[in-house]
Amino acid sequence: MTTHAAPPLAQDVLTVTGLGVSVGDRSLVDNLDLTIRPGERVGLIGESGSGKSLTALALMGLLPEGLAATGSVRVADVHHDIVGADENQLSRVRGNDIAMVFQEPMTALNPTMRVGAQVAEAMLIHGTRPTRRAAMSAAVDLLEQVGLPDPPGTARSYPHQLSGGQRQRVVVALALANDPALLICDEPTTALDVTVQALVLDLIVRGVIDRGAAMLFITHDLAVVATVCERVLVMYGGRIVEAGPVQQVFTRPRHRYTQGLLAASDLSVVDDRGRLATVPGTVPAAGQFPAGCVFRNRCGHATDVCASTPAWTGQDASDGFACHHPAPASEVGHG
Amino acid sequence: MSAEIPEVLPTGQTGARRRGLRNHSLLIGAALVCLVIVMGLLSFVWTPHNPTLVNPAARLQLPSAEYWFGTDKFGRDVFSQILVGSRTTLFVGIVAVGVAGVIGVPLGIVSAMAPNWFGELVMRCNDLLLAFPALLLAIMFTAVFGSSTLVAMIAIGIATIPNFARLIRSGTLQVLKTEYILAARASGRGPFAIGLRHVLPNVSSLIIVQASVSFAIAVLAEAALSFLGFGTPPPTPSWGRMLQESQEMLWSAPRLALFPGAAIAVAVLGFNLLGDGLRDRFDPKLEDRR
Amino acid sequence: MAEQSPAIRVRDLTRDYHRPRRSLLRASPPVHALRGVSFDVAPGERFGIVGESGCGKSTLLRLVSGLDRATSGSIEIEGREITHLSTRRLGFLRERLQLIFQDPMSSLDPRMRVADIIAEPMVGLRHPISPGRVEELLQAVGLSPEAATRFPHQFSGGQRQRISIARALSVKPQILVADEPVSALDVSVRAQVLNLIADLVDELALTLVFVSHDLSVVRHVCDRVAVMNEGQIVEMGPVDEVYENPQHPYTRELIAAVPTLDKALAGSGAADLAAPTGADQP
Amino acid sequence: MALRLLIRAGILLASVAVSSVLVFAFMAVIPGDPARVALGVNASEAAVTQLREEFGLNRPLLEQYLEWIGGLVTFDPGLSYVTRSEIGPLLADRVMVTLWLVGTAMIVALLVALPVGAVMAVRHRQLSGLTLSALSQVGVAIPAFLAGILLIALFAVWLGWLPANGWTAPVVDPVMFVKQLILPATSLALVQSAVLTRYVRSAILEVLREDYLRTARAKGLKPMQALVRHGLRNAAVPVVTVLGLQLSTLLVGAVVIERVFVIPGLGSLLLDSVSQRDLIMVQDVVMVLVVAVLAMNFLVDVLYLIIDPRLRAGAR
Amino acid sequence: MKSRLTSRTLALLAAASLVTASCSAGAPGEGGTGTDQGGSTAGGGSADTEELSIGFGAEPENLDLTTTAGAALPQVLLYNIYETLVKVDQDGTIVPALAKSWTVSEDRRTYTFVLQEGVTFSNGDEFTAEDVKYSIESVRDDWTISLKEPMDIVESVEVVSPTEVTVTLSEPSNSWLYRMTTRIGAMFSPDATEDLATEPVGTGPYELQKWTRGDSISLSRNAEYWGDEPAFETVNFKYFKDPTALNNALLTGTINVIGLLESPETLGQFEGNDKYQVIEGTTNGEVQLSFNNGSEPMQNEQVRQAVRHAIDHQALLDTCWAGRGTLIGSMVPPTDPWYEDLTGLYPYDVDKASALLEESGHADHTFRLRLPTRSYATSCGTVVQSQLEQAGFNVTIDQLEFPAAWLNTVFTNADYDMTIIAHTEPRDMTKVFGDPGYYTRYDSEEFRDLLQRADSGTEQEEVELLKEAARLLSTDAAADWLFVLPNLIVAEAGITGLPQNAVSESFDVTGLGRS
Repeated sequence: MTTHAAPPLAQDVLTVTGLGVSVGDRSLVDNLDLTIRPGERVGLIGESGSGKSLTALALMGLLPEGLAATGSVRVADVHHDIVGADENQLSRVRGNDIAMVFQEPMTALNPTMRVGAQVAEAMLIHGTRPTRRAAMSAAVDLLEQVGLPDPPGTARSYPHQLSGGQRQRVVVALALANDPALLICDEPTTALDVTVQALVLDLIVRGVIDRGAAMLFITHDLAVVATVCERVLVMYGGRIVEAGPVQQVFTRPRHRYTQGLLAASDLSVVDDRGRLATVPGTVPAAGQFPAGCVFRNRCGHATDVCASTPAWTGQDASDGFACHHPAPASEVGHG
Repeated sequence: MSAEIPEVLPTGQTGARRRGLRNHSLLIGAALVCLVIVMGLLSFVWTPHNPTLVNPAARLQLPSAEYWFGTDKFGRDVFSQILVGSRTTLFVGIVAVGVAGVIGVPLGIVSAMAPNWFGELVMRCNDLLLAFPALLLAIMFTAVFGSSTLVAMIAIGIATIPNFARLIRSGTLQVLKTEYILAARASGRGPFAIGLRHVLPNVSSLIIVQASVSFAIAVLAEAALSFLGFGTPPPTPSWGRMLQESQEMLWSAPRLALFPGAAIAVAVLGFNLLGDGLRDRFDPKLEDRR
Repeated sequence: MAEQSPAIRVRDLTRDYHRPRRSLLRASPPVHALRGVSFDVAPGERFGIVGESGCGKSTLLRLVSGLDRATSGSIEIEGREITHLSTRRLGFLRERLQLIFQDPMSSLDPRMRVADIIAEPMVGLRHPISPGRVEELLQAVGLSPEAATRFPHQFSGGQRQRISIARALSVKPQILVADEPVSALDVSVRAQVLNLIADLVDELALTLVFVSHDLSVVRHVCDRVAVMNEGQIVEMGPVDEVYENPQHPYTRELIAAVPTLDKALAGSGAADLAAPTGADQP
Repeated sequence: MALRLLIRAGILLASVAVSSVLVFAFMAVIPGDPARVALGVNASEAAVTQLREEFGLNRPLLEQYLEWIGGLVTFDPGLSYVTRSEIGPLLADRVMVTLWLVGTAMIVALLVALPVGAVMAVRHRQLSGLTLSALSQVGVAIPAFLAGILLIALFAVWLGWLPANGWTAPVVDPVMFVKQLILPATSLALVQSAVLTRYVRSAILEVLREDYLRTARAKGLKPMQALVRHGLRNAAVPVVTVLGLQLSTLLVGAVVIERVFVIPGLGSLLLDSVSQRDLIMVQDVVMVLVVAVLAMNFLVDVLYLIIDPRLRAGAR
Repeated sequence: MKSRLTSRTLALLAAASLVTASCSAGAPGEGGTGTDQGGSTAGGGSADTEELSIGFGAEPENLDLTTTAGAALPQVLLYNIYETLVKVDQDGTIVPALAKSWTVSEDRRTYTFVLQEGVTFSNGDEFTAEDVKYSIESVRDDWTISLKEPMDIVESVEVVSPTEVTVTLSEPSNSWLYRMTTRIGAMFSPDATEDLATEPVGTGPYELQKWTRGDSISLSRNAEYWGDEPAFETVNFKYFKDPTALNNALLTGTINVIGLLESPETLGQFEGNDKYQVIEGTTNGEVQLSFNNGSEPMQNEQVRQAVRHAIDHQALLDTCWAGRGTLIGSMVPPTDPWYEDLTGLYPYDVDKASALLEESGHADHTFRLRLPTRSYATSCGTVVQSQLEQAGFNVTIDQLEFPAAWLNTVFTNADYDMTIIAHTEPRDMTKVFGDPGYYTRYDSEEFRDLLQRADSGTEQEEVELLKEAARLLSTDAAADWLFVLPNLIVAEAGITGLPQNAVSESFDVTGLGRS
């Protein structure tokens, strides 16, 4: 599966085919397909334990020890598969072709190194700036671009001297330093206050658009995805259960999970007793999802047939769903 | 909430399996420690020979069916001495760890729960005590109170207090930051009940780990003291003194150093491994990561 | 209702913290976590407090629940002044007011069985514990009685929050204070817990103080809301009024910054959320 | 940062002062009359009285204490009760000897522990890492003096490569100095490095789990590069703490090792002085050891400030 | 109070360190002939007679003979740096040294010494009769150690001429001239008494070169020495607290000679090895199981006898000193003229011991065996305890740190029942049991009378009376004498002039050479 995957189409920034992540014999991410075209902003949405962060790490070749990836991950202008590549190959891709913004700004930066040096380092590693001096001045420019006050001063600061929002800006600057073709954001604003979140989201989106880069945006927040992305993939239990344009998925969800999620997250709609719509049960721990349809133990529509894995319905991986009992196409899941 | 939903999550098997892998040290450590304890208990009811009986006719025998580990220059049975010596070792560890724990643990908890200035003061005293290394303190104590295992071990225990106090204090501070402490206070629990019901159980893993490691250190310290002539006085069998006595025979009867040396190493290794294994087992940081 | 003394009455409350010195010459200026906060919560009311991290809402909550000391000002609970009471004399407060915490992982003592956790306020306040009480409480929050003998780590986040709620209700308080009770929960579980809180508040006719950074949650749960910023209440009023027609610039900024599906589907992008905001505060 | 340093220095001074009182008080309760012991038991009563007079042993304790501490502070500790010679130069000699021994052992231990600990951490699931880990556990379990005895038996007596014991000052005969230093320093370092290795391992394991290391790799650093550039400095904090704590272990180890290898260092001076009841010498040696440990703690604190910028702000 | 309990106490210190003197004064051929070459085996030696290193157990605390007791001090200083008027040879005969000759008056109270000529101190001063007068008088007047007591009977010292001096005693004494061979007979220069503790000045063949405290004392040849030049240019006395370290030092060539081997079990390492020679002789060091005769239960003679019967001396010697050494039955080593084998007085008899103990009524007593922290004491104590317990004694061992704690508890305060200590001072019976205030608390009018008569009687009488005294001591079971320490010297093959028996306090290096 990994070796004879088709070479990526010229216009695709990222082509993921049959990606799986497993620990031992337990599968955490299963048979994931995903294509991102240049300049496209794609959201990957899922609750805790759905495998979305693992997917991001697998795309970067950064899976923790003990976890293994299968399938194929091809990146434009990289002549090897990310899956199975060695560290030398991967280190040339990371930070250069693909960059990543992590969730926790408080811990993502080295506490003992000045932030300017950390940003400059990203450029020096890949030789995109000729000298340390050039890299440092480029770093200051980048800090300015992400809207940090007094960029030269900030460059000399240590992470602990910055607020959470400021640190996340540094992380964004760091990720954008080498104008990557693809930016992966893993819950970049979850730890931030709403007002700060708004700024950072704006910053990321602008940065991506300015560079003509594509983006994979991972979050559990439906509204955030809807705000920054054009296309969305819904992940549950390690699988993509539904994919499509944001408008379509969020207004006419087909998968019962997507439907439930949308309903439960809408706090403006209550029944006659003033109660919110709920998805029953709890999200199982990673790797503890039922076989067959991963959602069937919480699904009101589940039948015996759901014990078998539902096939993908739709024209391609970027538009469709996998459900034995999909909501009717006309049913409006929202509003 | 609907009944068909399993309320209890099976504990993450990942964690369990990984712990299993890592916990070779726990298993081996526990086995070695048990060995030492069993030897000590056994020696109360049975030893092949009287361990302190001097028998010139049987001096320096090689290991045989009668003398499993041979005899020393006094004709005493080495195996019996090793058996009884484990009692000394356990006694040493229990006294030292007991002194350190009984004083250090409450001190750590109180210093964390008390007003800041008090905690700081306790910690400064702690640092001060830390400046008196265990062996130094033991030598000074034996100089004052005469040499006996008990005195030396109390000294070592006192020198170990800071280790406990410091660790337990930081553990307690961690616990105090949690919301269940707030919840307990909101439930009307007083500081004493919080210390006893919430803090103590939650730092118990730290205590056990520290106790295990300190035990090993105490055993080593007793050996060093005996070597210098400040430790367990004869005729009580002690591995440290056996080692010291065997030194002049190292050339002619190296086995006399081998057995007590190995016994010390086994005991220290056992307690260290046990401590390490327990730490891995208890450390939530190791469990939650995937 | 007018004659009744308010469930909670806070007047001109301030709380300063001292930071460690950074300089030999000057003492570090105190941090004003609360500066002159006043409000009333009527019996049976659902009162929301909204604000971003560091706005003082947690401090306020701790003061109101008698877990911290005010620098100045007064707090009355059901007409009784608690500001200067010693910890030992706060028993009545504990009887009347109980808490639900934010972090379902850290709010339950991992070394205690669920039954003991739930019974703890009864033990702490020396209530007689009738045999079926714990099971009754478990049932009330939608957990099966078998849960009593288990340990917290055997439950998921949502279930832990249920345990937390059961604990708070065990001494039959009149006032329930919830500190971000759903912010750490998965979206699909959040609605369950919110429904549970709403049901219990109705059923038991509780006064609810609900603290959150999530405006939509507060809007759903509460009747009245106070918006806090930098240790002060900048705006207070019925939820719909505040949300539909915010008066204070900060409130406006806050509401504008919240992404919602509706706005997004209507074509609002990240730039629109950020538009009214200046630089983020350090 | 300056404030923090000042506070720490203040604490250091206060600790030294308090410990000097403790040491003095402790010595005051040790049985055995120093004058009598100094003269040998069969000395006449008159001679003992005279010596007590001479040493000022019959003056009030406070006065004795002040004179003692005054002597120490001015680096003029006076005469020993027993040897009747100047303590100052002797102490200086002995400190140098122990410093060489402990310093060499510490450096060797570090040189071994840092790479080995790192390998153990990086390969903590592989056979090589586990083997090293097991070896280090065994190393920790062997008393330093036993290691010394075995090393002597092997390298000195059996193979005859190195002298079994003794000490030569480096200025007198550098070659002999090195030869004689090897075995004792190795015995100390063996056990030390085993202990340190374990701490290095866990510090690096800890760091390997940190988010910023992942960030570094996401930037394009190879795992080893990331560890070296971003991990080591952060791993240094716990390792430095342990180094500070281990110094006292090392000093104590030196006491025993000096005995095994017949090295005239502080440790043997301490043991001799204790058994001779050369109280003023014991007091001085103990103070030197205690001050060394306290100073090391202070240094560790300063090192923290250098290593970890977060601490410089003065926040705790 | 105990200013009287002076004298041999020193012996104790000696014992303690277990460093007895060894080499003799008049080693036969006498110094001179620093014979040449001879391949030095181990790495220690460069050019053969340039340097010699001798290993010992205990180091002197300082170098002041006048105020410091201990065996380590005369070991290095006496005969090597300081000389005496007369010396004692291997047979125990007194022979000339700084005194060419001497005469004793009819009433045995006046000694006239004729001094060697052309003798100088190492500071350049000439050695004259004035120095003799000064030295003897200063012992009497200024010395603080208890060993000076025998000098108390000196009535006057008169300078007859620069090379002739007479000493008058207040009463005849057989032991005085003998004592003049010990450290109290050392000759000092009155001009060089400033820094006795660190800079000794004597007339001897060597002078102090360097003292590395805690390690070694180096002596270098005195170029101006009046007598025959010793063979070795430099002699190092190196000190090793630990017997095993001492052995290792010889094995690895750090030293050339072990002055006194304290771990007889290790002799096997050297015996039968061509590289080494082992000399086994005897010393003055009696390893004694001392009883506290002054208080119950050891005041009870039956208890003391029980102890003596309970101990199997041969077995004890075999186990704790590898069978090396000599069994004695009283406080006299075989090298003294009044030695007599008294080992038969209390034969090993457990039943009798038990019976005696039972009779004494002290069977339930717990006996405190308080041992100094010396290896021989610990070792013998282990055996003694085991043997006593088999005879029905309850014995607990306390280890008291040596010297300080043991001296304080046992020696000064006599707070003990039994202890084990080696008395290494020559002819020390007189002191150890002749003074009721001494730690043994032995108080016998009859014994003291015998000693008194022996000292003032003729030589023949002295021998007879001291034999009688020794027998009385043993019969009274004033103590139990475990054995006499052997003089065990191990040296590289080819080292010559090593003494067979240790009869003086000095380890005289002047006679040593290399073949």
